[in-house]
Amino acid sequence: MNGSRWTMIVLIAVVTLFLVSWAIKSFPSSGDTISWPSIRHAFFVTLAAFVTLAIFSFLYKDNPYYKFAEHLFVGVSAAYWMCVGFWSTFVGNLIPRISPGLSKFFGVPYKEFTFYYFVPLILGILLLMRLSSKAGWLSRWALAFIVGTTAGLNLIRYLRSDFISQVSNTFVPLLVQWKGTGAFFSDFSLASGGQFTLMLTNWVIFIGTFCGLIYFFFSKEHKGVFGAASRVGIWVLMITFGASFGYTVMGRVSLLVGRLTFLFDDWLGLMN
Amino acid sequence: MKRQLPLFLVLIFGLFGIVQYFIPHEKSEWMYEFLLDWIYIIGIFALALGIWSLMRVSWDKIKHKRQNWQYSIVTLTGLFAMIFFGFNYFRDFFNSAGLQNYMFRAFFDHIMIPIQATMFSLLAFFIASAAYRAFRARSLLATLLLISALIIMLRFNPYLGFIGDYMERTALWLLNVPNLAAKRAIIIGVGLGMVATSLKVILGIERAYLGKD
Amino acid sequence: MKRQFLLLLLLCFAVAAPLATAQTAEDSPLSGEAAVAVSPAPGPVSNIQLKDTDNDHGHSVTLSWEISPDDGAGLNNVIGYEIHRALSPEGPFVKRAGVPAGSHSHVDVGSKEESSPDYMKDYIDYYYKIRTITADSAVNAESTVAGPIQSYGQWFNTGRVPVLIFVACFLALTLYFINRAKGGADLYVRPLAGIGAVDEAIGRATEMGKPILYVLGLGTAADIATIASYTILGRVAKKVAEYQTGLIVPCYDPIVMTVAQETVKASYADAGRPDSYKEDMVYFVTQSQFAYVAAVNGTMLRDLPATNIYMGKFYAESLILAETGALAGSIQIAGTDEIAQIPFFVVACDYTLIGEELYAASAYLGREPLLLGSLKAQDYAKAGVILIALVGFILLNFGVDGFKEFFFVSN
Amino acid sequence: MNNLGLIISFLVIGAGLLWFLLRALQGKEVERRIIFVFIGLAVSVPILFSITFAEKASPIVKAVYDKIENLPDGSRVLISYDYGPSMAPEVEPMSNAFLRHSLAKGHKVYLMGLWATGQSIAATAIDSVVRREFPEKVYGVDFVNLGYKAGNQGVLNVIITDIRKMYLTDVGGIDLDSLPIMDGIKSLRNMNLLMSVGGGFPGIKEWIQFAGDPGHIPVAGGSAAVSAPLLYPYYPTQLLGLLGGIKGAAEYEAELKRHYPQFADTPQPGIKMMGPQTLAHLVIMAFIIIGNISFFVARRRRG
Repeated sequence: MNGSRWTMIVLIAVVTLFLVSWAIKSFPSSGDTISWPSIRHAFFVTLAAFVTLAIFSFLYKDNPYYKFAEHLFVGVSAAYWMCVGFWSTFVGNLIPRISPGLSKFFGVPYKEFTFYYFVPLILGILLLMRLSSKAGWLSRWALAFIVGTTAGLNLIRYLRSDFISQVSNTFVPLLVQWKGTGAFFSDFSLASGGQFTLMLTNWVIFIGTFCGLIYFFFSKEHKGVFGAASRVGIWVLMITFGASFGYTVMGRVSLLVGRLTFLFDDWLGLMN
Repeated sequence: MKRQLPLFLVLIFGLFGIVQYFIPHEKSEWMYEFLLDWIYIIGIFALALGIWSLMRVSWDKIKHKRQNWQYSIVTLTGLFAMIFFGFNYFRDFFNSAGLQNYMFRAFFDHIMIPIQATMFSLLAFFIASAAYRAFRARSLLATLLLISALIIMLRFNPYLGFIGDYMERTALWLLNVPNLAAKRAIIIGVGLGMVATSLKVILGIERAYLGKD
Repeated sequence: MKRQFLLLLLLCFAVAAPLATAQTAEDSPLSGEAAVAVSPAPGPVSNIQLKDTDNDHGHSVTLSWEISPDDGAGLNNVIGYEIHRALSPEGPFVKRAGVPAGSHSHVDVGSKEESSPDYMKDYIDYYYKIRTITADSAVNAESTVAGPIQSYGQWFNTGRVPVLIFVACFLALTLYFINRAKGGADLYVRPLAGIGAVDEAIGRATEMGKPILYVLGLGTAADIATIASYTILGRVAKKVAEYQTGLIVPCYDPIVMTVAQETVKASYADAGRPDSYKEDMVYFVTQSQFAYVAAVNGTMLRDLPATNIYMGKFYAESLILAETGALAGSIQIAGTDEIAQIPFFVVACDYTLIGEELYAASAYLGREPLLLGSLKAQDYAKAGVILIALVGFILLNFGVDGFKEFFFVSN
Repeated sequence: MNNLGLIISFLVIGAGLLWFLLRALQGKEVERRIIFVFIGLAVSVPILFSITFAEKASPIVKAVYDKIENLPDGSRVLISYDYGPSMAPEVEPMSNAFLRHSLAKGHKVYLMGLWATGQSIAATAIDSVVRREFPEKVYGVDFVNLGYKAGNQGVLNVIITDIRKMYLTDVGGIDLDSLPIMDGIKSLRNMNLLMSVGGGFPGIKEWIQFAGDPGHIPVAGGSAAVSAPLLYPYYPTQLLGLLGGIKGAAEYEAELKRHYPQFADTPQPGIKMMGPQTLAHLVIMAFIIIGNISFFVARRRRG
């Protein structure tokens, strides 16, 4: 009972704070009279600040305020994407090609009757058959269409953009043109343009790729020389993962800076 | 019929997806563009299924008074409010139409955007706790992970100026060279895996997604 | 037999290599020493060659010419060339493009849309002339009219032969090994730590009486990672059905949800417990990245699943999910082909399937000869890649560049 | 007030970290919420109290600064704006700092862009930096905006021999020959320093390959953090110096502020962004060390 009393006290405090914040923010700073737009704006800024804090509260533990923000977010965002999809794809793309009457109803310019657009319409309706227990199997036709088409497209897309160029980029000169000992040993520091570094770099890339690929062999036991190469492969992978992680830290902090600036500046007005 | 026809469709459209890449002719482009459009349109019907699923799960929770059922009311309220504003076209409820509706925009700008940005910014916290928990010299692999992460983080911290130019170059080399090798190995492996999986799907060997009977 | 296959693969490449080297991009350096513009007109360009642009959908003509004698030499006052086109030799000519001095060629690309003002019709005669221009717009020289030429689309893109050869070889390898596997050959597959853990985790969940959370990621129904994930979900669901453990599958994409429902339902039927399947095991959340994450996070802390399995495509949310899961004390197994996210899963999860291992896992879990066969084909293709790379760099180190150019794919 | 806030928050963070270090020596783990609190503090304190850190220019940044500083007054400096709005938060501080420094030193500044978006960014820089902070500088005499020309590195190939083959007028259509600043300028070879700010194609790499190297003209650059590693191999032979990411910008701003007191009050977005970054980094690294200590202590105890 004590617990629920506390919950009530916190709830009342939060609601009060919300109202106070709303009221304070409603007053325009320049001494103008209070107006409907400023009240509206104050409400939404306060709301944004409260949902921001509600999400941050999750870091402490799961709580009713996080649950509220989460459930609200799910409902609103699901509807948002549905509306966007409906207006832009269904009304924007399909309707103008199949029905002049519906185009007029939705207020979009009618393009021309295109017979082929009945195919997705029919497949879409078949997909909705899932809701019936008897005709549910019909929905597989639509799934088969989508999965088949995109499997083919994806296969090609990946080969084209990444795979073949990555293979050919592995061919690097492992020997450099000899320009004399002086030129070769001129600069030992890594990431320089010196000849020694260039050669070292090319060797590391080649051996790294090679061992990495060995690690991904599935049908051979990783033993002996093969196993050693595969171990080197996983080392290279781990070094890379560590480096990527370290590199990302910087960018992630700026996201938090953005959110805190919103709270301190836009909402509380703490920064002049 | 229940399984053969879908498998046949997968084969036909999958092969077309591959073949169209080698045919530059307009006819093939035309077909390709149609297919992409069709997929988007079918996606809308699927979204309706999704919304139906969300409503059903939420309604079930409320009906059976399952744990946290009160919050499902919040979900449904948010859902219906947003749909109402987004579809106001029919009623001319406010003076703006569809996606331009004032309340629709306001919900987007002042509920969706702030929550989204805040969820994203939680990463700053989680990246710290993950680093604390996982970057320990437990084993050789974990140590490698730890050391390379530390080198990169040192490189980006101006307060540790003592590391000097040479160290900085080492960090950059690490980002450029072993990184490139590992990514290349992963990309080549993933590429082959993708091709293999796609082929298995097109040939009907991998068919878990079609269900059974 | 194996060796013959590899030889065949190499032979294909060897045959195709000279074919492909012929079509390297022509470079057009921009050069020319400077000189102050003077009034005499420069010489016109000569020897204009027209042809339909190769490997395209039509609506385009490729021009090449010999530059003006005053471009970079002679009067040295040329600053560029203008391409003009007409439907008859008499004109009227319309300016299509301008290119800088020193250029030897240009591709005139029109629109394929009839409604576009830039529309270029196929199978009709076009005539071209090139105007040599100088800094002074009054001083220029016109070439003779070249043509006629017709543009049209091709039915095969020869620039993409390497891809075709690769797909054909890979298909052959896959079919071969699947056949062998069907014939009862025993195919070894090395153990994958993450996959071994799946069975263990399901057992643990059953003991604890807690459910298993399966996240299919943010991919669409057709992303290959998602397709691999369906198969893994199928195996997991079957085990779950056998052990009578709970299963939670929140979905981001509605089509993925539909497919996942089919998969889980089929697995329950397979396990002989079709009645235990419930439609709301697999449910849709929302198609918004972070709203989905917020909801899954909530589920993790409220339902306290014994095991979280993340398989598929993941983006920035990977670490948010994995850290929350760790907080809830669940065992976590992840797998993704999204390279940028692998480090976060490696750091925060107990087991991570790296890249290709995700695809291998679906075959591994099934232990069906059909699926294992393709795994073997993948390995041979990898061996082929390593071999090609070795040959490639040996040739490159001996100064042979042609082999590398073979891998040039036109876009 | 600010200093007080700074000292208190540093004491809190420092003492807190020390406390957890001592606990780590006893083999105890830190709870995750504690880490969250520290990260929250490390980021919000610098924002609230506008805490900035004394940045020290690393050699690669100092090289750019010294070059502009050591050129004789009235030298010709070209700044190329090779970026768009999405990259602006990261690299705009750099191009602004270059512009400020060059004008303050009395150099003649030529602005241009290899990116179409660069033209309007350069115009914005003239409005927000030059007109506001250097009202005495005259357009066409002390600085000029040449604008954008299409052709990527092709543009460089032409203007390395003759600027007027590409640029007959400035961005506003004024004949170049009527601008005093263009007197005696025939090609890029007449420039004393080329600076490119960007992070994509075309960018610093193209400036090195198509202008700096063939013309033997010094090239300096400012680049987004992502692409900076790719440029390091050119330093110091082909690229005299480089500002990489927000950190590079902050170091340059600090160097500028140290030697030019008149810039004490100009906004320094680079330095400002570095405050939270730096502190959060330090905190994360401290926790990694603490984690390892408690791990080893606990392992030794267990035997």
